[in-house]
Amino acid sequence: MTANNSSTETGDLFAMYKEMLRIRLAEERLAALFADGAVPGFIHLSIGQEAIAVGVVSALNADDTVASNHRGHGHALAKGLDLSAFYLELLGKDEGLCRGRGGSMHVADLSKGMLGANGIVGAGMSIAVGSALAHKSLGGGQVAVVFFGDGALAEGLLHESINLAKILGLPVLFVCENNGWSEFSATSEQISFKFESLATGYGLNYMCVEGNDVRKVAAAARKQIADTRAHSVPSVLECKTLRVRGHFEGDAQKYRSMDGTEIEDHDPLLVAARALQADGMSEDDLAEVRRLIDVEIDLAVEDAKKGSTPDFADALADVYAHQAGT
Amino acid sequence: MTANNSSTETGDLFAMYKEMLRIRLAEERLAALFADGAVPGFIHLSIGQEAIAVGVVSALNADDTVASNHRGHGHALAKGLDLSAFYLELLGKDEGLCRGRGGSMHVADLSKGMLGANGIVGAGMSIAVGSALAHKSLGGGQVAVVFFGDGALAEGLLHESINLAKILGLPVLFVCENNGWSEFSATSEQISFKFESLATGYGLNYMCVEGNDVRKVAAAARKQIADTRAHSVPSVLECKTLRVRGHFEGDAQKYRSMDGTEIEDHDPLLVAARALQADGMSEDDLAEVRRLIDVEIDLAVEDAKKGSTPDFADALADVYAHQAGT
Amino acid sequence: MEVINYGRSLNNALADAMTDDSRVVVMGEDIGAAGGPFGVTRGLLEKFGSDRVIDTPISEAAIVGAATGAAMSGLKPVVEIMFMDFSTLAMDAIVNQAAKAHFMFGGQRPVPMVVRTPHGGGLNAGPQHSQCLEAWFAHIPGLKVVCPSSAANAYGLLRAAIDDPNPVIFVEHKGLYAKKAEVENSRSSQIIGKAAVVRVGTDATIVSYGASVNTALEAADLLAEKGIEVEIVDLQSIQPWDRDAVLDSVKKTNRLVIAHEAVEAFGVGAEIAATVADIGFDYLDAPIVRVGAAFMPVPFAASLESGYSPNASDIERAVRRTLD
Amino acid sequence: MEVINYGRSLNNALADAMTDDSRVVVMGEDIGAAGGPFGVTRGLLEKFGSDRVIDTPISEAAIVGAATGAAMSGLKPVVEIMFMDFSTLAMDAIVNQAAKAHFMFGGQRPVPMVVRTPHGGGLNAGPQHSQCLEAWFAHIPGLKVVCPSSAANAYGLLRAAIDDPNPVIFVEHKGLYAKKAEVENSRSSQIIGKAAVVRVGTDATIVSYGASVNTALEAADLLAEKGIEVEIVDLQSIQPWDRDAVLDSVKKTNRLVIAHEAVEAFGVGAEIAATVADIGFDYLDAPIVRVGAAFMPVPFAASLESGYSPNASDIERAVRRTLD
Ligand SMILES: Cc1ncc(C[n+]2csc(CCOP(=O)(O)OP(=O)(O)O)c2C)c(N)n1
Ligand SMILES: Cc1ncc(C[n+]2csc(CCOP(=O)(O)OP(=O)(O)O)c2C)c(N)n1
Ligand SMILES: [Mg+2]
Ligand SMILES: [Mg+2]
Repeated sequence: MTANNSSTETGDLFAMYKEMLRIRLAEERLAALFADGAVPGFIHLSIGQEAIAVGVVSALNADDTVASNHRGHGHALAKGLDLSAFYLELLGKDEGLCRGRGGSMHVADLSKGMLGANGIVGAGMSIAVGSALAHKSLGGGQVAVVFFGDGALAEGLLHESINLAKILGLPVLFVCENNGWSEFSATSEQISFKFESLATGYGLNYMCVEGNDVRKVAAAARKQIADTRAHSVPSVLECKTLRVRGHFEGDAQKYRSMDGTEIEDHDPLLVAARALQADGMSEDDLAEVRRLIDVEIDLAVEDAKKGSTPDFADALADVYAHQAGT
Repeated sequence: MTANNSSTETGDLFAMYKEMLRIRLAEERLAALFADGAVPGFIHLSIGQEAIAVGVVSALNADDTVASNHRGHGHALAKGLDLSAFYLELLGKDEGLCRGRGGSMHVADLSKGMLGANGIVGAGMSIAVGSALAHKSLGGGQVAVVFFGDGALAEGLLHESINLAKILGLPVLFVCENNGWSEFSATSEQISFKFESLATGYGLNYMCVEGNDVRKVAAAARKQIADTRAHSVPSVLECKTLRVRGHFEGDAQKYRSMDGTEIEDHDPLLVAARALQADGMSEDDLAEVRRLIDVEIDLAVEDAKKGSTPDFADALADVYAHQAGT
Repeated sequence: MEVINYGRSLNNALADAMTDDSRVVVMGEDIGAAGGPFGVTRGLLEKFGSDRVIDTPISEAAIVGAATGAAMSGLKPVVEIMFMDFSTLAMDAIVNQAAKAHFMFGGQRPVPMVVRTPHGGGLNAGPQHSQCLEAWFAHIPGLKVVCPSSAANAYGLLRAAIDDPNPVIFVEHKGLYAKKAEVENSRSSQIIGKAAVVRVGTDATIVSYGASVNTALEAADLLAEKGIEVEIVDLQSIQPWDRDAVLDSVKKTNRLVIAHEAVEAFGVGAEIAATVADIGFDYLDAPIVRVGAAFMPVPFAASLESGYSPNASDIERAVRRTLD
Repeated sequence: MEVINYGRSLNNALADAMTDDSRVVVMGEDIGAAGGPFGVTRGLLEKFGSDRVIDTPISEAAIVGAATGAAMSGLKPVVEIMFMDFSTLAMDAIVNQAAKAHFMFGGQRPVPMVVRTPHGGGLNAGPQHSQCLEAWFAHIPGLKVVCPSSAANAYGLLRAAIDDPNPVIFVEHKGLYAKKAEVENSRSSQIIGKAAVVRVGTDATIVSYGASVNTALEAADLLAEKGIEVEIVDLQSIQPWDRDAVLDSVKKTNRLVIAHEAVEAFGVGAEIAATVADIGFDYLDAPIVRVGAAFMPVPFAASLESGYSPNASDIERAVRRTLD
């Protein structure tokens, strides 16, 4: 960020920084809770990838929709999932937005346009295409976005979803979070093509950005979304990033060694903080932001721990929607 | 074909002409039998597309393998399926190669490397990839080929199969028979990309030929197969062609009007016959070829009609392979 | 009173549902200009336009996945999967996404969608174009599974399926499309989960659904000639299925036969038999007999397919067995 | 005598099969260098190299389709589908291709392949990582379905599955991988289709398979304290399943309970109950009672998942119900 940036831009960056930090601290807290045995199941953290969720969502309207994947905490929080509701769900409480039935891999808030994390690699793609179909049909001018990883590029649904969206002229943005890993394997050993070449082959509007710089992600997302919205067409945004932690918490990561300086250089929070400081923010200001978020998280976690245990009979009565709910 | 072609080439063309004619006449006879109610189920004819089956198979060795689709009669006959066995199967007789259990959509002769027509659009693709995997593992130097239509380009399995074949380095040729139609819909309304662009996006060796000229198909197939075999890589051959008849026999084709002269101009048999005549063959020679094939077909059909009715208990005992058959 | 065929009955249901609710869209392969491979969507494109009658590429997984996303975002999609055998390509969308979204997201929103698909043989269409796979879907919490047996209930069940806030697998039978029936009130919706007693009898109960109800009726005629009066329960809906109707009938007849075209082993009949062998055990005076297809891929040749599919005399024999 | 865990038992079976037959290859996601998400393929890459231990992209449909083509062309592939829930993505290859190829091509060639996949809950893995879908596959002619219950039969059943000339769905349980057992002869193959009586008793029969056999054994202990002696039949193989073993036991006890972790409705237990309610009807002195999961997607929260999954006291209660 150069010195002559407008204060609006600085304001935008500050807002995005806060949002990224909130996601980071929320996931770090979650990791601690998980290590303590307080979080059931398994969890995939998006630490190091926050700039993508925050940058892309910054370019969306509140009524645009997002479909996500197994690494969906950041997408959900960025799209407006309440922090208390998040922890309540992750801890399996009845007050969680999914009433403790979904957990980490299924966080969702449909009222905020967050159509759910997803346990099936690739599945969000066609859900987003369908959401875009509804947007087009209902004429509200919304777009749909799907976040997926580089490993998901191998699923056939990618191909079907892109073609279907193109043929039907649907406003959907495909966001690939390319962190180089597909679980415990390097994606380079699974994917034989450059997504750029393939997207070009489909005739899609494609952009690639340094995914750890939230300003770049936001700017690119704004461009792609504007195009997608204006012309009711699919487009692609590929974001290069790093998966800082294991595939899931508890992953011993014997299959790779991480380079600490690489992480430092690319940490989306450091990148953003440096820019904010260059624009005149002090270390103290940033520390204060962090303190406030920590307080928010403390409260949310406390809240969540007090959540109630979901009742089995309640859940059983809710397997189906009832006519009134239509 | 110019005058200074070698006689070998003429010989090759003559052989291919005969094979195409055999397929044409066999399917025409089948259509007549179908119209008479002698053929159960439904049948998809490859009339007008014979040059692709014959041209591609002419470039294969006997132990190379072929996976096909619903329009598979030509592929099967070109790959060596016996004509009597063909009619026996189509008429649902016990002596059919599939013992009357498969019919038109499942003609197969595994001993000839013909891995089956297929009722599921796209399914042959991954079967061919797997066959290529076996070829590579077992080290016999074979290649696998899959024939599929332009409508099948919409199936996700295309994407998965190409990527898998590339990542594993498997010798498989993807042959797209582009006849412009996907059942009752123009493929242009279903497929949003040029296969060439997509294939290039994958980094595949791609060729496109006028699919109704068997010499061109054969030459292109030889090139692609040589590359595929030599480097153990997938490659693509797209063949432009025409679906002369309905999607299946009995299709009233209200959705299109065909141009008779277009058909004439591109009929693979006429194209080949003209070249043979330019090389000195007489009309009488060609008529004699036809007569001999007609005799062959007469015999095969007669044979088939005498086939026996498959026995239910026999079939029931054969749902599973038995240990000795391994 | 109207005489109308099954396909037309379905077509009317689609047209009326689309007229009544602008959120209803239909989508599938060749369903627009071509009117669907079995003609069920004929005329809809002309009437409702290509924004609501959506011809799709051959992409079963994406079609059903998109329908799910659309249902979560305000539409009521009715998808056609051309043959039930092709539902194998869309199982993730149906089973992991559509079926679970309402429950797994804590009841935030319904997922109102219908997947229409024809099952069944009799056309020598072979192993990949004839299967009856409804038992799979009935095993999945969150799905409803409906299967009309005639033009008389096809309309009402399809209207009910479209109105339902849950994903409904709507199973049609290829052999029924052209079949006509007299229809009392051809415009009324039905209730999913209610069976119909289509023949009253006292000696044994036959439970069936879909086209097999006709086979059961044929068997009943054969039996009646010999003085045996069977009661026939047409389930109409397989998930949920009407336990009360079945138990009431078995309570009366004390004998139960279940007949369907699907493969007998691990088929729908197993669940009904198992339920009655538990909560209806005391009503039973004889073994419960199932009549279903042989354990074999659906074969092509007529001689094999006719051996494969249960017919009226198979059902007749089964009833006799319960009366021995 | 050896004490060994279930995962290691499977690993030994793979290694020994690969040693004995060079046509055996294993393929799947993260199964090579990473050794598989549950460690079952650990060490195989080092031992057999990347031509036979094939790490694949995340492409379930193509993986199983390719295995089918490979099996038709001379290999014996053993595929891993990481969670049984993901088999939804490979249903065409399994059901329309692999299951039918031998029959539909007139018995020209066998299709010797195995799809290994773990089912089951207990890990709070939620609705898309916990399902037990074996009933689907058991409904498909041409497939075999096997489900070992412990380290003691895991080896022998996997060897048998790999030796089998047909496609075998080999269902493992995530909760068992780390479980150890004393193994008599850890290197002998078993016969697919044979059940084992794992506890002898006279008062009632419990039929089960997989991890639920352990739950049944727990229930048996609870019942024994009150003087009730149940016999437990571990099916080991679900398709085909050992009718004789079940009928022999019911003939003796006259009471039948079937217990599994899968959803009760339209589950494996239904087929067993239905069969016994027919050909074993005369042996029965009481209703047949099934114990299976509630009709609900597998829920995440511990309180819900424990309500969802059948436990020993559910089985105990079921047995008591047959004794009332
Ligand atoms: C259909 C399916 N196959 C496999 C898995 C197991 N799995 C979960 S995440 C993952 C890797 C995904 O890699 P990528 O898409 O790059 O996302 P990342 O984890 O890197 O964010 C795999 C194989 C799954 N959940 N769903
Ligand atoms: C998975 C699947 N979806 C749909 C169908 C129905 N169907 C059969 S052929 C066909 C069109 C195929 O078009 P194309 O691949 O271009 O082959 P062509 O018929 O033109 O030779 C369709 C939709 C099918 N058999 N399988
Ligand atoms: Mg990744
Ligand atoms: Mg075509």
